[in-house]
Amino acid sequence: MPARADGEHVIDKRVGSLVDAVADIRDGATVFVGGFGNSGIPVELVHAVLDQGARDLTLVTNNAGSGETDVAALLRERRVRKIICSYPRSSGSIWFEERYRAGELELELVPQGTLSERMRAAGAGLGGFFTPAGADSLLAEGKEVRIINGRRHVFEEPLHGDVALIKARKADRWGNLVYSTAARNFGPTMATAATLTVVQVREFVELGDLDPECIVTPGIFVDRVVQVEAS
Amino acid sequence: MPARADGEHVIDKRVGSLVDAVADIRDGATVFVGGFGNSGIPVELVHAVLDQGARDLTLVTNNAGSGETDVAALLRERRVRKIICSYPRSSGSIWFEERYRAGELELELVPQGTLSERMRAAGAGLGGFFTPAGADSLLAEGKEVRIINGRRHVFEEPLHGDVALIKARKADRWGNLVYSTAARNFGPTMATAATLTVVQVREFVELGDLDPECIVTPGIFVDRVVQVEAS
Amino acid sequence: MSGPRLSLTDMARRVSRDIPSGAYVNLGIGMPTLVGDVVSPEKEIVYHSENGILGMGPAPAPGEGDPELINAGKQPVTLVPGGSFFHHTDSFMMMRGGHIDVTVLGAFQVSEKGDLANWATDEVGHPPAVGGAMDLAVGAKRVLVLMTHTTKAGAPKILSSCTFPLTAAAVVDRIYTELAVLDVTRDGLVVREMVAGLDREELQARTGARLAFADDVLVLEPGAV
Amino acid sequence: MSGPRLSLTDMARRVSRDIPSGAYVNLGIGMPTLVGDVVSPEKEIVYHSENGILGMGPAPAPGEGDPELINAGKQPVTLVPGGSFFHHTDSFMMMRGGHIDVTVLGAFQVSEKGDLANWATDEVGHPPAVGGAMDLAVGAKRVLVLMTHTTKAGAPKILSSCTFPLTAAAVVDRIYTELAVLDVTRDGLVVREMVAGLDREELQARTGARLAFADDVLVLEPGAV
Repeated sequence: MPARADGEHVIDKRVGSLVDAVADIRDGATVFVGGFGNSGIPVELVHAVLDQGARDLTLVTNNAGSGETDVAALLRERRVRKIICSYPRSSGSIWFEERYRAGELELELVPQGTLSERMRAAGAGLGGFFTPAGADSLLAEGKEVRIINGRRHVFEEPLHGDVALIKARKADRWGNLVYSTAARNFGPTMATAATLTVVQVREFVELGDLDPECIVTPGIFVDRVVQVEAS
Repeated sequence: MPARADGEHVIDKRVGSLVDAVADIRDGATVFVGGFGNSGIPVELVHAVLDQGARDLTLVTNNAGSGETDVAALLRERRVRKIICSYPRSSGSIWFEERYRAGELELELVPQGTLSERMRAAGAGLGGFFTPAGADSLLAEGKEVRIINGRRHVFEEPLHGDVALIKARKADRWGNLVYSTAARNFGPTMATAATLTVVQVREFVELGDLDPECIVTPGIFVDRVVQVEAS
Repeated sequence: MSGPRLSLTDMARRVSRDIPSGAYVNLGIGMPTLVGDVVSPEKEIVYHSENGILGMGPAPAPGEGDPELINAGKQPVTLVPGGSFFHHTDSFMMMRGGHIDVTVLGAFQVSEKGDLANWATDEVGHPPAVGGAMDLAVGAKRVLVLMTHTTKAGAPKILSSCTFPLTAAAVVDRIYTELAVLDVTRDGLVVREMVAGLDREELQARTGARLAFADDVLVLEPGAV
Repeated sequence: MSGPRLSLTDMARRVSRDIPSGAYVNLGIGMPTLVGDVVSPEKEIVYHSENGILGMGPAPAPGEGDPELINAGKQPVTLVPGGSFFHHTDSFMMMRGGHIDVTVLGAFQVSEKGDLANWATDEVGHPPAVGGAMDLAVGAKRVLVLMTHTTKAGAPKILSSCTFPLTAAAVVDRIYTELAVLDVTRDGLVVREMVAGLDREELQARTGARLAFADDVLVLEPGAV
């Protein structure tokens, strides 16, 4: 399956700019943003979305930003209608708190493991699952609860995204990815569950340079990759 | 968190023999056996179970053995009461066919993805999931069927094992594992879903020699590792 | 059966023309594997194997290769640059989750509604086996069936309703046989292409469902597909 | 509050004695992280962090380390030899799936039935946050709670029923406070150990659930735990 000598018709998911990377994100889109705390956040991609202008977004992300960058900037600029999140409150999450208290932002709070598992279910083509996490809590209100093996479980639905914005360490032109330490976090799961998966990487490598035993996200889950060297 | 100088009280999941590796497997146990076709089968571990003598077993394995070795040998020796399997019939599956036709072997046929996903659900502490695979088929008979997003889904339960027998390429004393090409197949999932996970590996390496970015099965899922050099 | 018909190679070649460059493709065991041999080398296709491979390459030279690097049909294969290995659960995420662009499957029967029967017949006593057929059928973006138009005994395999147990309902997009290429549409089966020298009545006679014909039915010339 | 009490270090040290060598351990954010600092160096403990780390080591030297290698409390950490990285979904498989041997959690309230309330209070207007608390509470093999016996205002935190929203029901195995070590049993709370100089009536008075006392209540000497 060689590439053509003229370089056409081969798989090449690399794009040349952040503008190209976030092109066509529509108003009202559900956007996954990778990262946990300040680890693994695709800061430059989120800022590119800010510049691109999409609004009325539903963000799915573990934290709700802090300070003035990335997710916090989208909140500040009123681009976000709803946030699906496990831990929105943190030191410095001022824009989240501002918008939340003003009633301008809908919050769907999801236990962290359930958040990740719901995205996985979408990526895996499953119709939902029962989990014991949260089944005894307020977060199960309005949801189907079932006793399985003597324990309460709550039914959780798959969570699909229009766009996933994630950060990895290296990619090849097929979009195969490896990550960096704990910055991996939500990236591999988000990549599987969005219609358009966009990745910022520190480094491009040649096809075949990544060890096939160590590729964490196979390129089948990736649509666009952009290089951001300093990230 | 250093190991003690005298070498005691440190985590060491390596065992010195196949006999030790399969010690305490009880009659009536549910035993996962890794492998797909002839790739990734823990042949020596299965033969050790044959020698160990456990009977009335429920085997969970993709294929039902072929020829006279491993799973086929357990069937020949009438150690197996039931097999949970996706593709039992293959060229050379004579002992499966013999026992099945004689009515001596119960067969639970499960779509291959569902087989893997049911084990994953057990390892992940989930109470079950809805899948579209098989929902239109005979294999959904007697199971809960639900229309989700306009599509039929069937409810599938977690599948837990008492013992998992799997094969990997390398391990360290913590039980961290890497695999070899397509021999990985069911190993990583089975390791998560059994009470006792036993692994045969080609090679032991020092703690720290495996790249933390490339470890496929973290040692938390592994109980015993035995070296079988020629495998 | 006598009369005009395509060879297996022609049939595989015809299927291969419908696989776009850049596609992630899973070829079922049996006849569908032939498609991989005839795909244009100008296309870059990423082949998936259910046992945990993306970027599957051709068989190794005799005596070479890794005996554990096999495809779904348990035959030795290789890995191309850019390929990767992953575990079974992740592999079936790809299949069930809509990540495979095209799958080519064999079949015992296909209905006019696109129902697929390719895992079990009505033979009794034969122990059943299902493998990954159901996951693939429900999950691939496009399901192409490559099969003979009738059984060896001449019974139609394309039917108004399948008589064999279903693999999945309403999943088949297109059917390729030695006689024709047929699309499954909301209005039933539409013949898009027919082998040269076959007339419509003859095709209908060999088919167990009512056929419609496209306005511009193309002719498939044996040996020149 | 006056009277005999253990220091935070004593409390952490007491918890650490209940963590066996070889255990896979997840320490909650806040007070529980102190436990990692006082575990006997003779024990080999594998620390898990929800964000995808097994074999988490201590903080790096100032100015060193990887800024993206952080723990659940978002503080920089290191990886020990034998450690590994994995994604969030796999990390929560470990937590929910019963693979973590011991977790040490902080709490707002614990009931005599072992109900845990550690994610939300009854404060209104305060935006909620849950994180991984629920997955960890339902999934760890042993759930140890490390907390002050009462609120700063002196209100009991160990109650017959929690008044704050539950994290999970009937999950707590043992409670460690500055005053006592209590087991949650089928028959309610049993005091196993008490700080030296405290009498049973005083402990009961500071507790919102009926206490039973073990036959051999051990004495915890401040500074010598």
